[in-house]
Amino acid sequence: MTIIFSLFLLTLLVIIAIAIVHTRNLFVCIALMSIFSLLMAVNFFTLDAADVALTEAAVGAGVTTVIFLTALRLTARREKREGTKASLLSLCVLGITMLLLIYATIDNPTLGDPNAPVHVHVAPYYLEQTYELMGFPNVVTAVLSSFRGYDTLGEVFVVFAAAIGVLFILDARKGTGPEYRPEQAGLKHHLIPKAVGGLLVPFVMLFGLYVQFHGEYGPGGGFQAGAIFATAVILFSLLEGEQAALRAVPRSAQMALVVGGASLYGFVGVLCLLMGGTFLDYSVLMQDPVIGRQVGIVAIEAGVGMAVCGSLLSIYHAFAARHPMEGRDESV
Amino acid sequence: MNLFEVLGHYNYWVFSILLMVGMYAVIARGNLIKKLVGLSIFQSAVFLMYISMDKVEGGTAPILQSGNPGQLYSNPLPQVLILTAIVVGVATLALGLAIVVRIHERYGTIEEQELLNAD
Amino acid sequence: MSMDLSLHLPILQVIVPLLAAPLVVLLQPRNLAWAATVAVCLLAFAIALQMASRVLLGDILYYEVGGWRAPFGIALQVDAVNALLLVVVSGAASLAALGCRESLFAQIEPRRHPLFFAAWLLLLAGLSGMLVSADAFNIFVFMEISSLASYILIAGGPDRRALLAVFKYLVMGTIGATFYLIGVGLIYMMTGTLNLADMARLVPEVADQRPVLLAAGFITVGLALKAALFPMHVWLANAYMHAPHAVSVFLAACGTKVAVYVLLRIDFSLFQAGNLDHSIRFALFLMPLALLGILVCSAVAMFEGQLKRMLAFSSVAQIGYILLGASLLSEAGLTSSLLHMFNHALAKSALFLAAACLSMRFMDLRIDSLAGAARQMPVTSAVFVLGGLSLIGVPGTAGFVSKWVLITALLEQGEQGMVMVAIVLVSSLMAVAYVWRTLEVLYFKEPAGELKFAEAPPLMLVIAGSAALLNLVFGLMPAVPLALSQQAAQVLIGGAP
Amino acid sequence: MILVGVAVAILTTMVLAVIRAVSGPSIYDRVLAANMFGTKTVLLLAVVSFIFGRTDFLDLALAYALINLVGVLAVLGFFESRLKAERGRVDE
Repeated sequence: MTIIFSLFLLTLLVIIAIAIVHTRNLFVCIALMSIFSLLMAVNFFTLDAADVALTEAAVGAGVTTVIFLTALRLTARREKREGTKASLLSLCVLGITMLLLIYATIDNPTLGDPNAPVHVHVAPYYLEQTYELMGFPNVVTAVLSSFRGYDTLGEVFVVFAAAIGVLFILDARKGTGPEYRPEQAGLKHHLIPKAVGGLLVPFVMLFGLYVQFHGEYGPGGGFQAGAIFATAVILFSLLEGEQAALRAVPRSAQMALVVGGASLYGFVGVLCLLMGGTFLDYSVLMQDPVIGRQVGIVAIEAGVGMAVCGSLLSIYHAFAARHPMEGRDESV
Repeated sequence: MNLFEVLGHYNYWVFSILLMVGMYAVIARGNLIKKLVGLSIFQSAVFLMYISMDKVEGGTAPILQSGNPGQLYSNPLPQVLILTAIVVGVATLALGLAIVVRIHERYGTIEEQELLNAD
Repeated sequence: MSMDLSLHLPILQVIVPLLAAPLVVLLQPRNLAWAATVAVCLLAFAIALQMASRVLLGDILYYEVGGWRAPFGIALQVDAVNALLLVVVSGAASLAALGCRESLFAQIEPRRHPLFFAAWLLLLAGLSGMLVSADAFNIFVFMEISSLASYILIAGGPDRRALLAVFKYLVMGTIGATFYLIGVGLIYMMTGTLNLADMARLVPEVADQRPVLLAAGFITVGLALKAALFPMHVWLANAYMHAPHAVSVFLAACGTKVAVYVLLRIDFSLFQAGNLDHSIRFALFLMPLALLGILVCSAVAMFEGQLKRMLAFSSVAQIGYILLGASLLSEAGLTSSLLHMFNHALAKSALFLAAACLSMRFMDLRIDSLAGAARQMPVTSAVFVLGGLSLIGVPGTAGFVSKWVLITALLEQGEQGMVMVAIVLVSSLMAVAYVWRTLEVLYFKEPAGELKFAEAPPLMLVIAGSAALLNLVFGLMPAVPLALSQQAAQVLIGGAP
Repeated sequence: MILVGVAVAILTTMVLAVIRAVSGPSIYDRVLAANMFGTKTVLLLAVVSFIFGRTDFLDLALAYALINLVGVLAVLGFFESRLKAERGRVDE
């Protein structure tokens, strides 16, 4: 069953990918990218990766598409005709590489084989121990935030790096940009976006809260919740305009979220260290190690949510609030 | 090798194809945004490879069901890794786009050939 | 509630700069962000020295993050192989931040300082994280932190070409990191674990299967891209050239070496342990590229008109020396390789610091335009002389020691080794040529007009001077780094990760 | 069984949407196709979670529906700002 679904969806995926590379219109390319992301997410879902599917949808199809579009507004819409000289040669080389790769995967374990090495070593420990050690059923959340919590700390700092990088490169940290501009007025003067969209903003936020706090029991967690929260604010900004969104969540608040979220995660880790455990060993936080872990996980998930939400928002606004003529080189 | 085994490797074939399609866009296309799009297809291919590993036939998503003691679950570990990798991908993409926007502002173009001629 | 911080040194090495980064973002006033950064870098340096001293006594520092046993959680490990590099990385971060203060203030607008220095700390944390980690996927995460941070830092360069350079670096860096990720995924697929020691235990059972071979290929190529091994070095020259001078100092000293370290660690402990075929493939892949890189990039450096680009090409050639030593697969070869990482960092940071000093007085750093600078800037020029001598490998400098060890290792290889010795000697002559070309302009060429300016600011001179003197110190007393490198080579050859 | 039938029907419409999205010809067609594809994804997800017997994953479908709307609005906003920018240029 899974295999038939996959067969079908994966073939569509390849078709879309080729179409993406083929099209010259960058706008179409972005639209197709969002289809690509959705397809990828459905694939993840059929392969039992519910958490990843949620992330891919929220981040890949949602936020990435929006950021791409805002960046596209600041650059060119069409790709020029000529490719680089090497295109035919590289096509051949890559084609051969692809065949070699396919040949090399023959030894891979078959999809779904329960005796594959990945299913007999390490992973069973997580599946068997999670409930006992953490007291909640979502093993992905357990691995993410505790067994491999150090990776997740790194991930939060990757997002942090992206946020400060975009702000640094676009030099967009201060103020709300130049004076009010009509093209940033938003879509609120159109009836349908106003009626539907306006209603939705609080519900998206509510859903974000649900994903944040239900992450131990169902798919979700800080990362997805942060992305959904950011989506809600982006929705607001699309409807009401950049200025209104920046008044609601000013840049300083975004920065506070980023810094606060990353620091909260680090603080929990250091606290564990000070209380006699190793870094990020939440079990020392409380008398009962299981409750200690739960407290630690809720705290760091909150940190992840804050940092991700703040970062995505500051990245979005750095692009969206920028005027197409801002920062032009005089010589051009 | 029976049909089932061949189909069981289809995911990895698609991984190889997507990897190379993305790579092609990065190498052969002159538009910088197109290169970033290619890069993100390239990374998605890897996500697919990891997630394909996690599936157990007859298993379900690794969120334990209390009423179902004999239930098989798919492997949570690749999923955790890919959650991280997706974030890394978005972060790189955002940074890349910021650089492209600055390049457009300072050169007036984002076509590789024109950029090389500009300096 | 008693706690012993010395037990936590490996994690502190990473989290001190990592967690300081968001706090630095908040520091607005002019000097504060810089001062905090320097303080954190120096603290990291002290931690690295402390760990190196313990490793020298034979300790291996092991740490389990989150309290989870090794294959289930993420473990950190500091032994001889990475202890020396940790010193290099944190030392380079401190030297560059401290020694390029004025240059940084001239090149980066004050309002952008907090973000810039946060990225600086992230780069330090990312590189340290890659070094201490004993988990294949965790290395990827920290690799990405360090990559993103270095893109940000390079994009701070004032010239618009910095943007093009950093875009190229971003694309190639991402491909490199993704290749590494694919390789890790394939090994995970065949072994079910991500812990390096656990992988080393399980890989030999499946070593002849195609996914593992493929993994070795992906990891080697991906990390070679990151390490700027010839011919995958095209991103490096312009990135170093257009980066702010302080960033050039930092990256030139340690940026690519950490990737080389990961390559050596994974290759020797996972694939080569007990697998002769793989060792031969590894040598066959790296040796020709290393030799070609040494020759071609030294030649390019000879004809390069820009000072920083010249130094960048010389760096690619030096990566060649490092990998040539490793491709010999012998203890002596590996010793030379690890020692050269240390010594080259000393030489290159002195040279780039001298370049930063020169940039305080010269608008651009074309070599021709530096005519007669030595009269006005005697200390800076002297630093350049010392750094250059060490780069060439003149006896008495640090560069000599590692080249000597390398040549000894090559001679062990018999006739084939003689050819390689010849190549090393030729390229050293080329180094003489390109260093001399700059010295001639600095000392003997008449300036176009009358030069009326003073030396570089005192803090920069002091730091550049001490970096240069370190080349002499470790040239005359190489015992400590040599001992650590030998210990490290034994660890790698022994196959224990 | 009926669920599988529904899934097949949805997959068919997804293919149709993809054909429109890939072949165009106008941008309007493609955007509409992308939007329709998003809607189908939501439905497919809901059906698949019934087939797999994990109805607790229905909230995923909810998330997709919300996100799909944001994508469409972003596209609209993109066109509107383009339009205004072009009109502004004519006025000058």
